[in-house]
Amino acid sequence: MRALYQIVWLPPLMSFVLITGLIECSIILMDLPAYLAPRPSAVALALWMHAEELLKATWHTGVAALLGLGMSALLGALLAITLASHPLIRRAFYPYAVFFQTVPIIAIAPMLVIWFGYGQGAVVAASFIVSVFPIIANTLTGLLSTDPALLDLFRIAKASSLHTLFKLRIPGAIPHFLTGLRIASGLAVIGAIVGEFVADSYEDGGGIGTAVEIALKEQRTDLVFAAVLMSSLLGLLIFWLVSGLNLLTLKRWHLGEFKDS
Amino acid sequence: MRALYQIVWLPPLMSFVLITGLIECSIILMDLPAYLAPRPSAVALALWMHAEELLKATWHTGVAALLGLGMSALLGALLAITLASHPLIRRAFYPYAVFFQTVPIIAIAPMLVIWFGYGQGAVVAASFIVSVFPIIANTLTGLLSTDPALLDLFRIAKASSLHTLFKLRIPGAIPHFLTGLRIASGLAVIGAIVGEFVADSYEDGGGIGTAVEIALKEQRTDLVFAAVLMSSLLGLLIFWLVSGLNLLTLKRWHLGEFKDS
Amino acid sequence: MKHRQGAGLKLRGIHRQFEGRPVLNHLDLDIAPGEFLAIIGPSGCGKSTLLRLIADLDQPDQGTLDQSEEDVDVAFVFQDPCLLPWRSVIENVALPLELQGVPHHHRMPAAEALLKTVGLGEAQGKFPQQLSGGMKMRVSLARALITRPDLLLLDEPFAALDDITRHHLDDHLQSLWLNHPMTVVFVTHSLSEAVYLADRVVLLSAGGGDITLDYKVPLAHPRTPATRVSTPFIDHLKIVSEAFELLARTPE
Amino acid sequence: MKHRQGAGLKLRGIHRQFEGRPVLNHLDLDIAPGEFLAIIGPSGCGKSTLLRLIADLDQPDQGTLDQSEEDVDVAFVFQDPCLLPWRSVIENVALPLELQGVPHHHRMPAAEALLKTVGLGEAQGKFPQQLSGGMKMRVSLARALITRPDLLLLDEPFAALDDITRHHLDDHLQSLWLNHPMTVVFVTHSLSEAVYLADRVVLLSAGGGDITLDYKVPLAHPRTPATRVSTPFIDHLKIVSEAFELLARTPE
Amino acid sequence: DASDDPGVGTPFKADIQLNWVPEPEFGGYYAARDSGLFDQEHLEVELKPGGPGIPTLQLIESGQVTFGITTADNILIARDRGADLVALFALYQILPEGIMVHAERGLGGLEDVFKGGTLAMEPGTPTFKVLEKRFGFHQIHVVPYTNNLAPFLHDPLLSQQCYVTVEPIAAKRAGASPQVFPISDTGYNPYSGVLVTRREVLIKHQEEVHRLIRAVKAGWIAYLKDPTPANQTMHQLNPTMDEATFEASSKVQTPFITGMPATPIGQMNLERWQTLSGQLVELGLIQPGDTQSAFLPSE
Ligand SMILES: Nc1ncnc2c1ncn2[C@@H]1O[C@H](COP(=O)(O)OP(=O)(O)OP(=O)(O)O)[C@@H](O)[C@H]1O
Ligand SMILES: Nc1ncnc2c1ncn2[C@@H]1O[C@H](COP(=O)(O)OP(=O)(O)OP(=O)(O)O)[C@@H](O)[C@H]1O
Ligand SMILES: [Mg+2]
Ligand SMILES: [Mg+2]
Repeated sequence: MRALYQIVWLPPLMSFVLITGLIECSIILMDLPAYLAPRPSAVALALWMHAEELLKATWHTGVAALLGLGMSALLGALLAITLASHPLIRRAFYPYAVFFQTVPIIAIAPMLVIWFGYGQGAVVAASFIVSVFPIIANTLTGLLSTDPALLDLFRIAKASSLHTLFKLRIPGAIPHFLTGLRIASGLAVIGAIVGEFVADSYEDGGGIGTAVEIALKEQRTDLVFAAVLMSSLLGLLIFWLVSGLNLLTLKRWHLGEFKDS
Repeated sequence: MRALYQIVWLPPLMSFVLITGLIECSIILMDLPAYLAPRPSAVALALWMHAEELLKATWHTGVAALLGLGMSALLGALLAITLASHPLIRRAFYPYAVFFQTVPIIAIAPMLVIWFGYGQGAVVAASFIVSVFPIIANTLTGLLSTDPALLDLFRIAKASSLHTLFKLRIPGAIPHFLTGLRIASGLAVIGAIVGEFVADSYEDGGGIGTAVEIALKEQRTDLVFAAVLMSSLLGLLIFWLVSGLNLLTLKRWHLGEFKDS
Repeated sequence: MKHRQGAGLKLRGIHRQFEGRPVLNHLDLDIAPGEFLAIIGPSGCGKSTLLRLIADLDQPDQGTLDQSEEDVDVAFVFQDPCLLPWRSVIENVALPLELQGVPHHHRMPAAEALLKTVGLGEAQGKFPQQLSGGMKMRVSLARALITRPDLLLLDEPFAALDDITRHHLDDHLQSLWLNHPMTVVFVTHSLSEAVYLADRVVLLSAGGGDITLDYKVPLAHPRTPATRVSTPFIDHLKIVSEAFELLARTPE
Repeated sequence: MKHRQGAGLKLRGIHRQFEGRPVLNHLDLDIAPGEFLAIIGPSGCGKSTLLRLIADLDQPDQGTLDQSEEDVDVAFVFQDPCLLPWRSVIENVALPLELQGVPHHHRMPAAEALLKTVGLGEAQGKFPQQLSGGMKMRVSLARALITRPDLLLLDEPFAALDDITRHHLDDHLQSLWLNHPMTVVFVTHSLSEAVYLADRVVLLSAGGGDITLDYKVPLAHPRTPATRVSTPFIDHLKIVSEAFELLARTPE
Repeated sequence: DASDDPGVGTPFKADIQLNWVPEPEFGGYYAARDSGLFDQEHLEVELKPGGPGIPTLQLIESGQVTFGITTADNILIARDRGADLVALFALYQILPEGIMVHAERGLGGLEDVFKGGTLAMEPGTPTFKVLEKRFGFHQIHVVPYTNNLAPFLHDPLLSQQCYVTVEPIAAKRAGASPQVFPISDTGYNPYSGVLVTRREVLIKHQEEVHRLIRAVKAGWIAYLKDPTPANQTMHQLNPTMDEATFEASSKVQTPFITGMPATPIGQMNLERWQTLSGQLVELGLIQPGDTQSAFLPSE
């Protein structure tokens, strides 16, 4: 017989019910005004009333976030490999990766818009910029922490640096890369939302960012939270996707990570 | 004799001079309008003219980011330890860590302001919220990927779970924690800036985020970029601080990482 | 200090398989309290697997494993040294005492003394990655001995050592066992070491996972370097060797 | 295929120290092309360090190391198995050929054949963490042999094996060396194995880091199981053993 | 009656939360402060500069500040949510917001703007909805506005929202020739730069509030006469805006303050509040409600 808690979705569901119940009660008891903290039930109602638009917005944002994450995975890994290739390159250019991470999207919004046009392109770019750094940093750590004994083995076999890279460093860095990807998955969503704040086109309804912005302006706190909830669910979904990928890839050789989930 | 490139600050400086030079020339040659990409020299001028305010703003943001990062390190590590303690807890509550990461600060800005007051408090909270997840995720990975052979050793010695935690899992997770901290360092800065966008008090001059937003509204692109530059330098500074900590702690037992820098 | 004879063990019908291939095949084995048992067998025959089952690190697919006493203090010397890389040699050795709550000023001298007996008195401040292979194994041995366990499980502890050091540690282990009675299960691939140390030598078969030979070595303890060149020892060794060779020649 | 005699080596005044303590102390050593040299010595005396210097994995603090030929193909069996955890056994063995650009359909049969000779024909699809300690070392040995190197460096390759398997692999290594001439430097802590295999046995002193004994074993190759029980063999072994024991008794 | 004798007792303490950093739209307040008009009314007023994302309404509602500046439509929306706010003084008789286009396009009016090109605008605001309702966004590409002129300067077919006091001046300086169509042309013309407080405050401190309004009014009259001293003060506080911009901007805003036809400074009337309320109801932003109590009629 399977223990109840082993059913994957049960524990988060239970804690969700518990937490929202607690919030609902405390808001009622403390008599907090709705514009401050809307009651979960009000949020649920807003979610229900605006389900169609919110789902469309989530889809819109989700596509952009996945594209951004995909670019981050690809370019982030490539950048990490480039940085790993020589200490000189690493010293000279790693700071720019940090730079990328600390630049506020709003400050470079016009550039995004002028290069990629309003709409999906700029949103994906924002998602990429926000999510790429953890992938670079984690992959780089992985590439640089190859077991020295295995490096010796490759040196003795007179392996070319390309071979050492592809047959040793990269396979060894995959677990690190995947941790980076997990961190990046949430950032890709938030990046897409921020991108929508600054560069989305409203014609096709827009994404979660647009929905949040409109709800904020209309002082509809319940709708704001409903949209935030959707963004979090989207983040979770992508996170779970990535974690699934993780399990699939690491089953064979990575030690204990998440072996229970 | 030390090779030139081994001097830590030389390669980034050289690449910086190179890159800004290239940008300056191409802007001049292609006759790009200033509104699109201000010339590095214009940015430098703005930096010089507003040095005092910008430095004050950077200090303001830096303090908030360091406080946020400190809280992330502390609470993130504690949360990761809690999550690592049991699969049930992990399943039930890890999703909320992801939630934290995907919530747009702007949407919860009013709450931050009400809870933490307008100004530093809310900004630190934003910095914390944005930077905590990589620490949780990386530390958790570290805590869960303890060498099974060492776990066997502790089981045989009938070690209590507290002992296993403090004498095995946690020391083993330190390299992962520090990678998380490195990723978080940039995020703490951007979190503080975003926090300032939505909740900073202008009374004491405000931080970089405030400076960016004001410069944007006043249509001073050169100042916007000067402020962004300061934020990036701040990010780098904190990143280097954290990396230094890394080297210090890992010198003894972590394999090859950054052994050259 | 404990006044035990060591822990006894009763294995009944122990079966363990990996990916459908049985490694231990309905094995029965009794280990008496205080016995010194050597387990030998070809590489990959299941010696480490058996030791892990005894240590409760792995569960059999079938069969039962009973201990004669409750709350047995077990120590294990793994085939790999398994040292904590962030702890110095002496801190690694003192670890089991630390886990039992023994205070610093008691456990450190004990660890230091043990390190001397394994010939590493001068390496106590080093870190594992600064040690040679044999030195690591000796640290691991010292760590296992420090708690004076009731049941000591050793998985080829001396494999990485030269003969001289090995003989020295053989004798050290024997005197420890004689002075502080405990049950020892000793996996080795050196037949002469098995015969030299053990009350009883058990030969596991490859593939089958059965006991091929269960041989009581009727030599009195303590055994000394002179024992190694005595005729009775050489005769016993011959019997074990021949059984082993026969087993190795038999196709699986 | 190469038609070499193997690579010769000339070590002059090799000095290597860790944290101020010399491990190798101005060592001179000539290794002739095609020679089978065994290096023995107490645990921690610097055998692995010497091998790493020869393999160019480490640089001496002083002294020079010359190879008789350019572009020598070196293989190394480390003291730890050093397998890539994400590759199956056969892929691990085929790795050196893969790095030399040998196509898949050539390298896989070669790897399979070698795995059979080390007794792991059936384990080729397994992953390293599914293997026993001795099996891992045998995979590592097969990997080193697959390129038929000019210079083969082995650091206690058979330490984790039982005597029977060990003798079998000793003979396999010998026949390989006889048929495909190469220089072999073989670190072992089994004196009898050293005498059985080597043209020449070199005994390193502990602490001092000098050569205490450099003994030419005047037995013809190939040596066979019968050699092990022959009087000349036992006599040579006695000489080496006595030198070793004397060294071990001498305080550093 | 103490209120008739403002020189007695400790002065009444009041803080006014501005909704942005010091700029000409707050000139009258700084003028009042610097030329002692608040002191004369025996008031101790603290002007709190705002900044990015300042939640003025929430700060007033939660009592963290006594007074604040916002727009009339925000006040009605907040009241609809249950916050009992009262408008005290309205600076701009005409909404100083507009749609800025490139003059080269030769557009004749707001309706032409929506026939093509791109419109950069913050979504969700009442203005946004008014324009959408009135003109429809079918032919125009609507995108966010992030307070940056670059897209406008880059794209000759891009129109954008603007404050008449800010963006057109900057666009001109950047070499473009902007043309502005005021939003008020649509008939949507809420008061803005409105001084607001909670009813509670008004009830408790009626006299003090009236004194404050008097001082503010006097401050604005002084500022309109000579903006330079207050502009200098504000430039000290907000060096990002240079002095020339301060001057240009204060000149531009004057007609929006005085109104067409000229109206006494700060005055509000019920009719316009009712019109606004009706418009917001129509936009679906509020329920019909009492507008009489939304503002304090001028004395
Ligand atoms: N990286 C290092 N840092 C410090 N000391 C080291 C390092 N590597 C080796 N040593 C020291 O050098 C000495 C010789 O080590 P080495 O590994 O060569 O010994 P060995 O002869 O191979 O021993 P064994 O038979 O046990 O494998 C040891 O005392 C060891 O502590
Ligand atoms: N986790 C595992 N998954 C699959 N097979 C395993 C696993 N662990 C052990 N085996 C298999 O079980 C068999 C016995 O392994 P074990 O480690 O017990 O051998 P051993 O007798 O200790 O050998 P050695 O003397 O070489 O250490 C081997 O064939 C090995 O491949
Ligand atoms: Mg084993
Ligand atoms: Mg060694």
